[in-house]
Amino acid sequence: MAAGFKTAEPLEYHRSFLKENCRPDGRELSEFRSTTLNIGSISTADGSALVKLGNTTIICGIKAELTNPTVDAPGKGYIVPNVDLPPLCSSRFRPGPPGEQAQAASQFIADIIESSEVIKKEDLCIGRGKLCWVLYCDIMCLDYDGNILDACVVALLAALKTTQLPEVTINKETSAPEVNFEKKHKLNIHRHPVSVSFCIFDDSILIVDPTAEEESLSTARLTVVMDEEDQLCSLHKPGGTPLSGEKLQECIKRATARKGEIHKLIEKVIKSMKTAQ
Amino acid sequence: MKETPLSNCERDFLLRAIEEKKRLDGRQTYDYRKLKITFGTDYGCCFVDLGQTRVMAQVSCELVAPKENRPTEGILFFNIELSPMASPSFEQGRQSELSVKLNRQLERCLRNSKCIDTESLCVVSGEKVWQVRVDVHTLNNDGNLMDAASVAAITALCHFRRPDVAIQGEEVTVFSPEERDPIPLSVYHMPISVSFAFFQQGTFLLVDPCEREERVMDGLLMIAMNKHREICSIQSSGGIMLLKDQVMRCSKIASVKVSEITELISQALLNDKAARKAGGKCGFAESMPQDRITALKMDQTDVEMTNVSQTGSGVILQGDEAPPPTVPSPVVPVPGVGQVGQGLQSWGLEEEEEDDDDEEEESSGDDQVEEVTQIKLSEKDKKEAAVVEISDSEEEEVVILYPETTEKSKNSGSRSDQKGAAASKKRQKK
Amino acid sequence: VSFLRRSKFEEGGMMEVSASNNVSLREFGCEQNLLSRPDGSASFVQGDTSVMAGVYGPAEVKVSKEIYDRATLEVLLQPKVGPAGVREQSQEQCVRETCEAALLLSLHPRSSLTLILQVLHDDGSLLSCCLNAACMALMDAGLSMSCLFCGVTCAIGADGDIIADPTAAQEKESRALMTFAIDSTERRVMMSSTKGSFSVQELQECVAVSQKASEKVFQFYRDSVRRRYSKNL
Amino acid sequence: MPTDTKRVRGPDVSQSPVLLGYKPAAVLASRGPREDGRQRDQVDVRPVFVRCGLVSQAKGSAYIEAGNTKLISCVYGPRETDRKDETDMKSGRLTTDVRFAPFSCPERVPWIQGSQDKDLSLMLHESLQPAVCLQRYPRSQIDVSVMVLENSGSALAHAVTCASLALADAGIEMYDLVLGCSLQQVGSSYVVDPSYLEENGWRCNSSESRGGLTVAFLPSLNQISGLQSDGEMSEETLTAGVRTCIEGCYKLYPVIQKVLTKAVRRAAPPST
Amino acid sequence: LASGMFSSLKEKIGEVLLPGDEFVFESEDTIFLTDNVKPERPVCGPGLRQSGNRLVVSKSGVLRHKPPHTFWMDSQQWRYVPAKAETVIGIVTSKSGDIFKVDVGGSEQASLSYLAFEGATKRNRPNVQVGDLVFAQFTVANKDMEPELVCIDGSGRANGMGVFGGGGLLLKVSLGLVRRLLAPQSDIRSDLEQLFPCELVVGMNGRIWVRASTIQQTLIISNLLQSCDTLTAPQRREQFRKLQKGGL
Repeated sequence: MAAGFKTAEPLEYHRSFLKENCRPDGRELSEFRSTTLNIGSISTADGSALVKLGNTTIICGIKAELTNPTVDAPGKGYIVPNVDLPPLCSSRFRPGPPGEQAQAASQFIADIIESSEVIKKEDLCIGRGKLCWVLYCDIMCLDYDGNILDACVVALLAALKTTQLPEVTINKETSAPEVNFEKKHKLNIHRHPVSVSFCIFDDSILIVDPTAEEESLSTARLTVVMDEEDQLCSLHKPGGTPLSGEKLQECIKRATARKGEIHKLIEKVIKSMKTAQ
Repeated sequence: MKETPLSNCERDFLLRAIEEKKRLDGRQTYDYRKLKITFGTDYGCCFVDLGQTRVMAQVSCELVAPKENRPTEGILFFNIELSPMASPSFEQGRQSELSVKLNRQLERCLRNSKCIDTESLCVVSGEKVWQVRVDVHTLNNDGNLMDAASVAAITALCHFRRPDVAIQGEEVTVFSPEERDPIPLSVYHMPISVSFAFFQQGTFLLVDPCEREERVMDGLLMIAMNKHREICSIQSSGGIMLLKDQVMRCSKIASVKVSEITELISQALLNDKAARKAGGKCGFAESMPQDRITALKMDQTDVEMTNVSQTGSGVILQGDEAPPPTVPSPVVPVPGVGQVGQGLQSWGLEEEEEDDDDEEEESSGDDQVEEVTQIKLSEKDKKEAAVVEISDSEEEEVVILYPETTEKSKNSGSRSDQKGAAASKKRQKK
Repeated sequence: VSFLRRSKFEEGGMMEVSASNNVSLREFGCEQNLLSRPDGSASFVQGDTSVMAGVYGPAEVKVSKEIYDRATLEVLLQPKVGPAGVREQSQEQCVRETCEAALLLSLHPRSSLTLILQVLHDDGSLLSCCLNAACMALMDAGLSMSCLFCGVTCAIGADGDIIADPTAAQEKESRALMTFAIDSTERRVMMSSTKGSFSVQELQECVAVSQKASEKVFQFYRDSVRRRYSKNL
Repeated sequence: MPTDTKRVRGPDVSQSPVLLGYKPAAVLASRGPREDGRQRDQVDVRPVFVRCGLVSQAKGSAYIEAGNTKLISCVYGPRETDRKDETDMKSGRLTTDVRFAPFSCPERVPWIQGSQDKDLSLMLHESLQPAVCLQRYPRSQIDVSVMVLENSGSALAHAVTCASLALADAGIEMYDLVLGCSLQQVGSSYVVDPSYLEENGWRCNSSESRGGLTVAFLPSLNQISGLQSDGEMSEETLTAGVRTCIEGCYKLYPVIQKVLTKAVRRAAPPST
Repeated sequence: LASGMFSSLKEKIGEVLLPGDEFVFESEDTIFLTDNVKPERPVCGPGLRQSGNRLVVSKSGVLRHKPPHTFWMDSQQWRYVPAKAETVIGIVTSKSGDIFKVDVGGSEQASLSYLAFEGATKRNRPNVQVGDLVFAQFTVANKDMEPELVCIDGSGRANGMGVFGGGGLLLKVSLGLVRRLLAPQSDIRSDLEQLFPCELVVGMNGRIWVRASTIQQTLIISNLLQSCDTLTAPQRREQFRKLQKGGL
């Protein structure tokens, strides 16, 4: 009976829970699903992290390669983030080039990297106008159950924090690059942005960390990205039903709390790796 | 989206009108529609209105490596974008037959006719040349897109200025317009396309067909020519057979039209130059027709700003009443893995994937088995700090294959010891 | 030059607003119904920034895109140079979801609406100009809407000043950039897209500035439509 | 100028530092023990870790890890077929898709992949199809996708095993499981379940003949559903190699069975 | 009575309104003690919709009123949305079985049974070819169903409907212009009548069919009609006058 109700009238089903201030999976409106982080899973990547947010699973691998800087920005390297939603992660995605959602997610991640300056592109320059690093940040969803943006940001940040690059010097005589794999150094992470996403139900009810079903039934989505100094790096609301300034403030407040959780998680996991070594 | 079908009534009427040398908009057989050329704010941005047909061309450039077989020549690239805005039947991102045809014709008309000095676009031979890109956007299709596009493209090329560059050793410096005046392209001549529509197997001929005329025509002849009456390209389509006389007549008409249009373009370029020199505005707001009732302009306005910051902080204060909630501490079951929040979902992948770094550290061949067990822990196992073997458990979450041919596993006695060691090591780590 | 000059927070936490406490919007222009092919069209000009919009529909929908209880809206944003990329796709999503919230799509189930935006010139505040052109074109097409919307871009300068409707040069110099879509009935935020980092206080101030500025834009909408219907009165 | 407009663009060309770097001379000996300590010329497969039903959205899914090779496979369907024009509607359609994550190999794999993964997809399709009772799913299609998260050799063999497990986990009717095993022949000796290095044979003595072989095997029917070999191999070594691979598959079989029984037990309602 | 709303509505008649503009029932207006006194609710025409105790404008245009209580928005629009009982000009796009598919400019093709012509029987089918124009009336037109057309009225008579004969020209104008042409006292129509005799068939879907004695005259009328969309009344008269003097 309940199962029939759920599939026949999904919206009413969700409303019946929201009326009682809870959600079908037992969470409160402002409660995140359990978040799990695992770093360094992929040995072929220069840095990697796997994040699980409830069922949603995101893996991020960083690959660093060498290239020439552009004429416009001779002192800067590149950061190239791409989010992929392969048909493997949900039946809603079909094979072929990235769809709108994947592209929008890629742009969102690119904007966050740019806005927060997680990594300064100047740090990636090896020889001005001659040689620089390009960091390919490839993010892939393995299980799509909503709120991939939050999971992507955690995965990206954790992967970047574990990334180690070999030392590269430019040979003065041959002006060819030389790589020394013995000497590796970590990336300089300037800021730690954390993303928190919300859905709006029936034009007014705000819920945090929506599942795939909640996302599809909601009337608007909103993502707040905040760094450790309480600066906002993004307030991304791609349309949908309108929100007042007061409601936005509620979201920002929830983000402030969440950001602490994630910072602690990343710190602790990285520390555990160090002690394990 | 589908185009509205053409009714038999329209078809019959059009053909009968053509026989009587009448056209829908009152034009004569050899009349061109009203041609209007305007420029955008940028250099190299040109709008062409041909009756109701509207196109926009924008020229841009960037420094690229030259083609291998032409190391001292710049590159010209043309693209006509058939935007769905222009017609409901144009689809986004689909290379339609029409789009291929128009792009080919534009290339033949402007690139193959060598109207632009590409050698002057070379910066460092074999290394850096300017690639000049012409994007033509169709905005409204009321027939004869080709002629409108060719006029827009050549006018935009004439209007365009590229940044000045300086070469010092290997360094190439690109100057902004503020530092050094940008440089116009050197245009040798101006090819312009003129289209002729044929009806009744070539019996009747119309210049500059509109959209409805295009839909009933039997064939099309496009002649690209410059004002020196040099034919740059000639192309017929639709499978009609034309007599030599017909083609000659068309080329004569084309030469008249081309000289008129060239004159118009030159005048438009001169006017724009004068306007820019006078420091006048040449933006879009300026080109908006003020007399139409569908258009309205509003001057710069001030926004009343009192209370804005108060409102801002008011909102923040309102939201700030409750104390911030405490941050829960994450659980770290094994190195490299952490979790916050209640475990609502059963766990899957990540335990198995974790700790490749550790593996690398430890993988020295000898403790292969230990390493394997470590990866295979599932959450439940971790909590209980128990390592499960294939043989003896009901609730095991994990299955491990021990390679039986390895020396270690052959020695079945030592195997359990090793397992035990792995397990205890696990515990220590926790 | 349009900018807001406002004083910084005084120590007491009181806000003192200095002499020229205004934010100005560049000159606006709009022309509706300027293309013969689309069912609705408009061009919108803010300073030198200009966007042209065309709307088709409600028209036949492809089976693969059909939605049983409402119309399918597609938004295409055509940049001036080169093909549309990931950035345009993400902006298309923003414009589409804003339009979807304003349009009464359930009135035309199993049909398609197509909105095409062509950038004519970008001199800053492009996304807000796209939104304004979109709204005018939807109105011109006579589509039913629950409310109107408008776009306002705010830049925060290096010194913390808020600049409304910034030019490209002002955008380049700014520390943060925010674009909001504001609805016409309650002046709430329908869409938000930001760049750079900023404080919560700055965010809320920009929201407030945008809300104020939206009144000017909506008044302009009203004046344009009134002028347009002047012959029918 | 064809460019990928649907992804964030990087520089036109970039180079992996691996290609430039000073590397310890890792000459793979063609004799003696293998780099990871396994035995040469024996059916010495890497220990595997296998699990079913990890992906919440999929009908069936499986994860396999052999050494550092990590793959995940999901099965969606049976669902209505995309292609309505298919002439034979009596039987279902099986689609396969094998992809390498960009970070899965020592050198970055570009998003738009070449013929390699198309080949693998085809090979996977051929290996799986005989085992699936497609006639039970008329007018519908079953989609199998495999993602290689880390490629440390023998990706295709493990992809076959992983995909067949995911199919079984999805409850798709099958005649048998399909197991994969591969082998690399170097001169007169061979290695089973080769690693990435062994497969790609960096700095190997080029004079020796080399060849690779992958076998997809239906263990309870004792039939081979897929066979792929490349490089140079004599007829005898090939026959012997196939036999060795089958042996390798049998080593895998009890593990796979065990995992599957457990997944089924977990999914089944508690017996009252 | 809902006089509060009516007075505010009536105040705005003839004014330009925008989507989102609203009129609110005052609360006391809606409380009634007896059933006898039915509240006078306004009837919403196109472009207006009722939601709760509010009347919201959903299309931009001019507010119009027809006594006693009907209000609607008069808006300019190109795209046609079928409405029941409206007569339109359709283009036959295909014949399949016993129905014709007809393009009427809406989001879906309308169907027209070959029996829905005057005097048509199973034996005696009307002569309709693909590409022909039909003047027909909607019997079914709503958002959830395929629209259906007929070429006969309730009593089985053609009543002016059916397939168009030869000649004439089809043109497309805005729906607003069509309504102005069909209004009981249409100034455009009377202006046209003074020019020269012509046949005019006006479909509510913005399609007009014109036939005058010569091709030249047909073209003049068609161009005049198309220009009416963008001309004010004085401009239009000027245009007509010019033509009368010069052209003929």
